[in-house]
Amino acid sequence: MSNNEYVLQMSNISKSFSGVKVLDSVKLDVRPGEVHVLIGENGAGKSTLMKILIGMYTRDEGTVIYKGEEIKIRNTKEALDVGITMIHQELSPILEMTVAENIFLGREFKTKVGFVDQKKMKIEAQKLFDEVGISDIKPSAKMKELSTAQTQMVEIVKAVSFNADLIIMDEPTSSITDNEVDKLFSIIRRLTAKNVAVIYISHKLNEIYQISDSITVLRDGEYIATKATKELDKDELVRLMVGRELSDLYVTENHSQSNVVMSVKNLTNGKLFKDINFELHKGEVLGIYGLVGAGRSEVVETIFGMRGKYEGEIFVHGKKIVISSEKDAIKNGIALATEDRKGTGIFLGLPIRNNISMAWLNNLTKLGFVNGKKEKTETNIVGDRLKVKAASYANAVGTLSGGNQQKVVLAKWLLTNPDVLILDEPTRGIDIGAKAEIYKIIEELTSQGKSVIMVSSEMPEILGMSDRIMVIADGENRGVLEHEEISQLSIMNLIAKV
Amino acid sequence: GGENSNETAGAGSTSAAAENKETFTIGFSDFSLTAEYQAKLRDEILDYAEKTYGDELEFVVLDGESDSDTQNSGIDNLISQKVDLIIMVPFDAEQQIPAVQAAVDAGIPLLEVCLQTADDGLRTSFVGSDDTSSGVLEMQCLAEAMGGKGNVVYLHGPTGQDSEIKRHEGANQVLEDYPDIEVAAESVCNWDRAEAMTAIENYVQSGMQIDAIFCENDEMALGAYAAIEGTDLEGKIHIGGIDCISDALQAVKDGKLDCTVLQDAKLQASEVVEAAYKVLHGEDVEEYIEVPYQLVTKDNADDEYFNN
Amino acid sequence: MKEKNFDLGNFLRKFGIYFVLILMMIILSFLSKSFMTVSNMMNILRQVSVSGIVAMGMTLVLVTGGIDLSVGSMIAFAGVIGCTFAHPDPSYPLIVVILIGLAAGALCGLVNGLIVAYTGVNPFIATMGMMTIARGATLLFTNGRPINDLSESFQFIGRGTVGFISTPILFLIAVCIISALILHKTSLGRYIFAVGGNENAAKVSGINVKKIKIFVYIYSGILCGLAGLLLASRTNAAAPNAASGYELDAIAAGVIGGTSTSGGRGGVYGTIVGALIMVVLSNGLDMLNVSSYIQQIVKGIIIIGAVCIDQFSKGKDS
Amino acid sequence: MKEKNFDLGNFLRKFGIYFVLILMMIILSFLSKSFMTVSNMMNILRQVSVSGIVAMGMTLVLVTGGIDLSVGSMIAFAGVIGCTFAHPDPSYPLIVVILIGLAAGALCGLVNGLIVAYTGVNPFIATMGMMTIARGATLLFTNGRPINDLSESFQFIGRGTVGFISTPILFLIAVCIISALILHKTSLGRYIFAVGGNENAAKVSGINVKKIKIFVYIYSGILCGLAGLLLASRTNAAAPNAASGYELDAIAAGVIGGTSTSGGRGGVYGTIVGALIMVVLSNGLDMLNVSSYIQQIVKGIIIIGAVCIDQFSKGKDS
Ligand SMILES: Nc1ncnc2c1ncn2[C@@H]1O[C@H](COP(=O)(O)OP(=O)(O)OP(=O)(O)O)[C@@H](O)[C@H]1O
Ligand SMILES: Nc1ncnc2c1ncn2[C@@H]1O[C@H](COP(=O)(O)OP(=O)(O)OP(=O)(O)O)[C@@H](O)[C@H]1O
Ligand SMILES: [Mg+2]
Ligand SMILES: [Mg+2]
Repeated sequence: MSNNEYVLQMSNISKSFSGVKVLDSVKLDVRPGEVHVLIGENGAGKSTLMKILIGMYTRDEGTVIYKGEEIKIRNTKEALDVGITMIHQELSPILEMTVAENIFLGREFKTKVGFVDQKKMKIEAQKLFDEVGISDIKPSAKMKELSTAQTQMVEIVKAVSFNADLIIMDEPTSSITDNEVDKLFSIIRRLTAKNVAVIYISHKLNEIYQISDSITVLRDGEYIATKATKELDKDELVRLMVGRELSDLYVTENHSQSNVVMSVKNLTNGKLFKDINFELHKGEVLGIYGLVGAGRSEVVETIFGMRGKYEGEIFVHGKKIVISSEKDAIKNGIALATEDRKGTGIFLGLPIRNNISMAWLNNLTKLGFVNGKKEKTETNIVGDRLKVKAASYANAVGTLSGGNQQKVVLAKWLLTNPDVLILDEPTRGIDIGAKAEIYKIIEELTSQGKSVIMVSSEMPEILGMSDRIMVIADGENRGVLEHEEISQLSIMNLIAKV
Repeated sequence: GGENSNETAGAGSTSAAAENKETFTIGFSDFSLTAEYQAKLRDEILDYAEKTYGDELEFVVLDGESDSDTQNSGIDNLISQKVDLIIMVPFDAEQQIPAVQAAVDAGIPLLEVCLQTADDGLRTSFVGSDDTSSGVLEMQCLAEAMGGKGNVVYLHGPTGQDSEIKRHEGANQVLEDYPDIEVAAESVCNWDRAEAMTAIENYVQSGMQIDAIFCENDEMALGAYAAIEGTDLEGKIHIGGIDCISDALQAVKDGKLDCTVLQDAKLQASEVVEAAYKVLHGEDVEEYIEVPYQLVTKDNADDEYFNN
Repeated sequence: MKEKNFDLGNFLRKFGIYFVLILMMIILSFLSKSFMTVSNMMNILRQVSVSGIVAMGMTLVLVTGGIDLSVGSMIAFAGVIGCTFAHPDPSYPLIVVILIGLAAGALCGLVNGLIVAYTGVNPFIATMGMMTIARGATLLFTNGRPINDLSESFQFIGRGTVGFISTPILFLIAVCIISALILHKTSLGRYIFAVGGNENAAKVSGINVKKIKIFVYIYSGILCGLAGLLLASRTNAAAPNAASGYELDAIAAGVIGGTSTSGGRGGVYGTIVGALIMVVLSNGLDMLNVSSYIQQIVKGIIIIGAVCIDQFSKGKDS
Repeated sequence: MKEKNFDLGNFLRKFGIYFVLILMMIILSFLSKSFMTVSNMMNILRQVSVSGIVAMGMTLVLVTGGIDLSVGSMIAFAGVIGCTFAHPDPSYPLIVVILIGLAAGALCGLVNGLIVAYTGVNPFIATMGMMTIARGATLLFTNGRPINDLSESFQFIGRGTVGFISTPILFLIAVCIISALILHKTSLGRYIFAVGGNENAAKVSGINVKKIKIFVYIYSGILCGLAGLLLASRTNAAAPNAASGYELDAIAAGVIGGTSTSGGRGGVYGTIVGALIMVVLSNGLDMLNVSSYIQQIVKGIIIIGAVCIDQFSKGKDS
C-alpha cells in the first residue's frame, strides 16, 4: 500500500475522557477525491475522531499521516493551514454577526487602508450562495435571524469556501430537507471532481448509498471495518454498526380510535402561518410534512405556547383551552420536543438526570423537596428505554454525543407521560438502532391510547410512521392525507398545489 | 505650639504594666490608610515612636478600610494577638464602641487619637481635639472674608462619617451668627478632589452667585479651586479647607485658598505615643489630651510651625 | 462502578478550593502562633457571618445568571429601618424588629426582581440602580446620621452568645443550611439552575422563569436584611453609609467558590469556603502584621492564585 | 426591500438610547436656563472625558465577554507613576511622562490579559485581584500621599485648550475614533465580537482567542493610563486613592449603551452615549440644585428608566 494512495491515514487512535475510553486503536484511511463515510451508533466516537483530526482534542495515542507526512495538529488554525476543514455536528454560529462575517471569519477581505471590506464580503458570500443555488439567505442578515436549516447551509458553504483538500462533514443533513440535500450533494460531487476528499458522517442510510465511495464502521469506540460502498449491502452495514440484525424499522400498525383528543380551528399566528385546522385522534400518529421554512415548527410551537398570542381555537378533550405559556400546555397534557436541541431542549451544563426530570419535577417532590430516590428510578427507566449511552447520569449533558443528547430531550418529555406528544424532528442525528427504538416507543404510546404529532423532514420516516399526514407549505395547510392516501407522490402533489 | 497637658500622676496599675516587659506591642487601627491625613498621622506616630523609644515599642498597623465592621474585626484580630495596647482612629463615633468594649473586656488599654468615640467612659484616653472647632475656625474665617453676607457652597465629606458630622456642626454654629450668609448649594464629595471639582464646575455653570466655598477638607478645597482656576471667577471666591496638607498650605501662601485648619499630626502623634508609653508602664494619663486645631491663613502660613 | 468513578472526579473538582483554604490555614498556623486558637477561630467565624450570609443570597442570584449589586445598600437600608424600631424606648419585641428589617430587604429585592423579570433591563443596571436608590433613601431617611441608642435585646442578635457560640455564627449556620436545602434539595433549586443554565429551555420545560428570578432577588434582599440587622447589632449602630462595597466581596466569595457569573453552575458550599478564604486571609495577614498596603497586594495575588489552583485541579475540561 | 427594513430596525435599536439622551437634554434645558449653553456643554464634555475614555476600553473588554474591575486602580497607578516624572524639576519632556503613564496602564492590562487568557481564572476574579494589587502598589509607592507639584506642561494635557476646545475633550474624541475604528472597522474588531459571541466558533475559525483577550485588557489598561494622567492633570495632583469605584461607572456606561455583559454585542457609540447620560444627569441635577441624597435616588431611577425605554424601543426579540 503506497502512502500516496491515501490523502489521510489515521491509525491506532485512542482517546479517553476522564478515564472512560471512547476511542480504542481506531484507524481511518481516506483516498483523495472520494466520499468516505464514517458510520456508527450514537456515541461510537465518530465526532471525537474527527475533532482529534482537526486539533480540537488531543489524542492519547496514534499517528496521523496526511498527504504522506506525519502531522501533529494542535489547533484548528493549523488544520485550516494544511487544508482540512470541518462542518461541525453542533452548529456554532456567532449569532450577532452577519452571514457574510461568519463565512469569512478569520480571513476577512480588507480595504486598501486595512479595514474590513464589508461590501466585498457580502458580494463574495452572495457569489458562493449563487454557485450552489441558495436564494433564501441574505449575506447581510444576522445569523440569529436564520432557521436551523439555513444556519446549516451557511456552515456548509463556509467549510467549502476554504478550498480545502479534505472536508469533514459531521451530520450535515440532520436538519435540512431533501431540497437542500440535493444542493449539498451537487456541491460534494463538484468537490470530488476536483480531487477533494470528503469524510461524511450521517445516520441516513439512503444518503450514504447515494453519495459515498467507501465506508468505515465504528462501534463503541472500536474500528470494525472499511468496505467499498458497492460491496456492502444495507443489512450487512446495519449488522456491522449495531452488532446484530435489525428487523423492520417502522411499525405500521394503526392504533387510531375515533374520538378526538385535540382539535385546532383556524389557528393563525401573525405572518408565520394562517388558518391551520386539524383534528388529532386518540392513539393516532399525525405526521406533519413540509419543506424547510414551511412553518411546521411554528404551528406546533404555537400550540405549545412558545410563540405568544395566536388567533383561532385549540380544544383538548373537547374543551376549549387558552395556551399562553408552555406551562399551560404541559398542564393540559401536551408535550413538545423542540427541533432546536441546544436552544430550547437541553441544559448543557446540568447533569443528565436533572435534564430528564426537569419538566416532571413537580411530581417528584414532596413539600418542595426533590425525592432523589424516586427521581433516580423514574429517570433511569426512561433513560434506559431510550438507551441513553452515558457513563453516569450525574454527568453533564454536554459530555454526551449529539445523538444521545437528543435522546435526553425525548426522555424528558416521555417522563411527563403526555396525552399529546409532539415531536419536532425527533430522530435528528439519531442512529438507526435508536431510531427503531424510538419508533417502537411511539407505537407503544399509541397502543396505550396516547396521541403523537410528528413533524419530520425525513420522507421515509413520515411515510413509515404516520397514520395521517398534514402537509404544510408557505404557512398554509395544503390538506390532510388519510392513511390509505399516503404516498410520496400524493405529498409532493399537495406541496406543489397552488 | 500646642498645649502640653501630660502631667503625670502617681502609680497606676494596668495589666500590661504588671508583666513588666522589655518590649511592647501596640496595635494601631486607623479607619483608613488611604486618606492622606491618616497616612501622615501613621507615619508621624511610627517615626516618633522609633526615634524616642526605638525597639521598645513595636507596632501592628491595621487599615479599617473606611468600614466600621472591618475596623472592629481588625480590633478583634488585635485582641486575638494579645497586643499590649491599642491606639485607634475610629471610623464612627458610635459603631466603634463595641471594639472599645471588646478591648476593655480583654484587659487591653485603648487610646483614641484624632477622632473619638462617643463613649468616653470606656477608653483610657483621647488625644486630639473636638472636630467641631475646625468647622468653626474655617467658617469664621470665610464669613469674615465675605464681609458677613453672601452665598456659600458647602462641600461635604462622606455622609455619616464622624468628622464630617462634627465639622458640619461647627460650620452651622458660626452660620447662626451670620443671618445674611446663605448656603446656596451643598454636595457630598467624599473628601475627593475630582468630585469637588465636578460639583463646583456644575454650580458655576448654573449661574449661581458664589461668594465662598466651604470645604470639609483640603483635598476638596483644592478641587474647588481647580474648578475656578483660570476662569473669571478666580480670586473672587473665598475657599477654605481643613487639614493643612502641604499642597493646601502652599495654596494658602499663594492666596489661592483663604484658609486651612491645621490638625497637628505631629503633635497628635507624639502625645499619643507618650500617653501609650505611660500607660504601658503603669502610669496614669489624662482622659482628654487636647491638641487644638489652628487656623492657617496667609498671615501666618509662613510660620515655621506649619512648615515642618 | 462507573457511577463511583464520576463521584471521585466531582469530589476532586470541589476539593480544589477546600484544599486551598486548608493549605492557607496550615501555613498561617505555622507563621503565627495566635492564629490557630479557639478564640481566633471563633473570631474568624464571627467576622465571616455578615459577608457569608450576603454571599449565600448572591450565590442564588448568580446561579440564575443574574447579579445583585445592591446588597451593600440593602444592608444599610434594612439596618436603618429595622433599628428605627430597636430603641429601648418605646421598645418593640425583638421579633418585630427582625421582621421589619427582613421586610425592608425583601422589598428592595422584590423591586429588583420585578425589574429584572419583567422589563428585560440587564440585572447589572437594575441592581446598580437599586444600589443608588436604596442608599439615597437610607441617607434621606436618616439625614446621614447613624441610628444609635439600641436596646439590649437587639444587641443580643449580633453580640450575644448561645453556649459559647456567638449568635451571628448561629445565624450564618442557619442561613447556610437553608440555602443549601433550597439550592440543592428542592425543585425550586433545580429551577434556579435551569434558569441560569438555559433560560429558553427552562421556559419550554414549563418553568415560570419570572417567578424564579423574582424569588432569588427577594431571597438576596431578605438575607441582606438579616445581615443589616446583625451588622447594626455588632457595631451598635445602624449607619447609613454601612456596607458599601460589600457587593464585590459577595460576588468574589461566590466566584472563588466555583459559582459561575454566567449562571447555571455553582453551589453554597463553595461560597462559604470562598467567604472564609477572604476572611482568613485578612485575619492571617493582620496577625502577621503585614502592612496594609502590602496586604492589599498579597490579598489580590492569593485570591487569583486560589482560583488558579482550583482551576488546575479541575483539569482542562471545563 | 427587506435589506432596508432590516437597517431601519437596526437604526431603531440604536436610536433608543440616543433618544433617551436627547429627551433628557431637552427636559433639562427647560428646567434650567443655564443648562443648554455652550460653556456648559463644554463643561459636560470635559467632565465626561475621563470616564468616557475608560468606558471605551471597558466596552472592548465587555464585548469579548470579559470584565475589567481594575480600571479605577489602574487609573490611580498610572497617574501616580506618570506624575513621578511630571515635576517641574527635574523636568522630563511631556511625551516621556505620557508614555510612562500609558506603559504603567498597559503593564497592568497585560497581567490581566495573561491571567484571563492562560489560567482560565474568571475575569471577574482576575481583575478584582488586579484592582487590589494595583491599589496596594500605588499606596505603597506613594506611602498614601498624593503626588503634587506638577509641571506647567503636564497641566496642559488636562487643563489646556486648543482653540476653544479643552484638551481632555480632544483626547476623548481621539480615543472614540480609534476605538470605533478598531471595533467596527478592523478584522481585530470582528475577532473581538467573535470571541465574545461564541468562543468555540472563534477558535474553530482559526482565531487566536488568547491573543484577542490579551489585547483588550491591554487596551483597557492603556486607556486607564491616559485617564490617570488626564485626571491628575485636571485635579493638579495624582492621588493614590483616586478613581475608586470608576469600574461600575464604566461598566454602566457600556451596558446603558447596549453592550452586553455576556459578550458578543455592543459598540463604542452606545458607550459614549451611556457615559454622557450619566454625566448629563449629574450635571443637570447639580444645576437644579437637587440635594445629594435625592440625587442618588433620582439617578438610580433614571438610569433604570433609560435602559427600560431602550429595551422597549428594541422590541421583544432580544
Ligand atoms: N468532552 C467530552 N467529555 C466527556 N465525554 C465525551 C466528550 N465528548 C464526547 N464524549 C463521549 O465520547 C463518546 C463518543 O462521542 P462522539 O460525540 O464522538 O460520538 P458520535 O459517534 O459522534 O455520536 P453521534 O452519532 O451521536 O454524534 C460518547 O460516549 C460521549 O459521551
Ligand atoms: N428566529 C427567526 N427569526 C426570523 N425568522 C424566522 C425565525 N425562525 C424561523 N423563521 C422563519 O419562519 C419560517 C418558518 O421557519 P422554519 O424554517 O423553522 O419552518 P419549518 O417548517 O419548521 O421548517 P424546518 O423545521 O424544516 O426548519 C421561515 O420563513 C423562517 O425563515
Ligand atoms: Mg457526533
Ligand atoms: Mg422546523
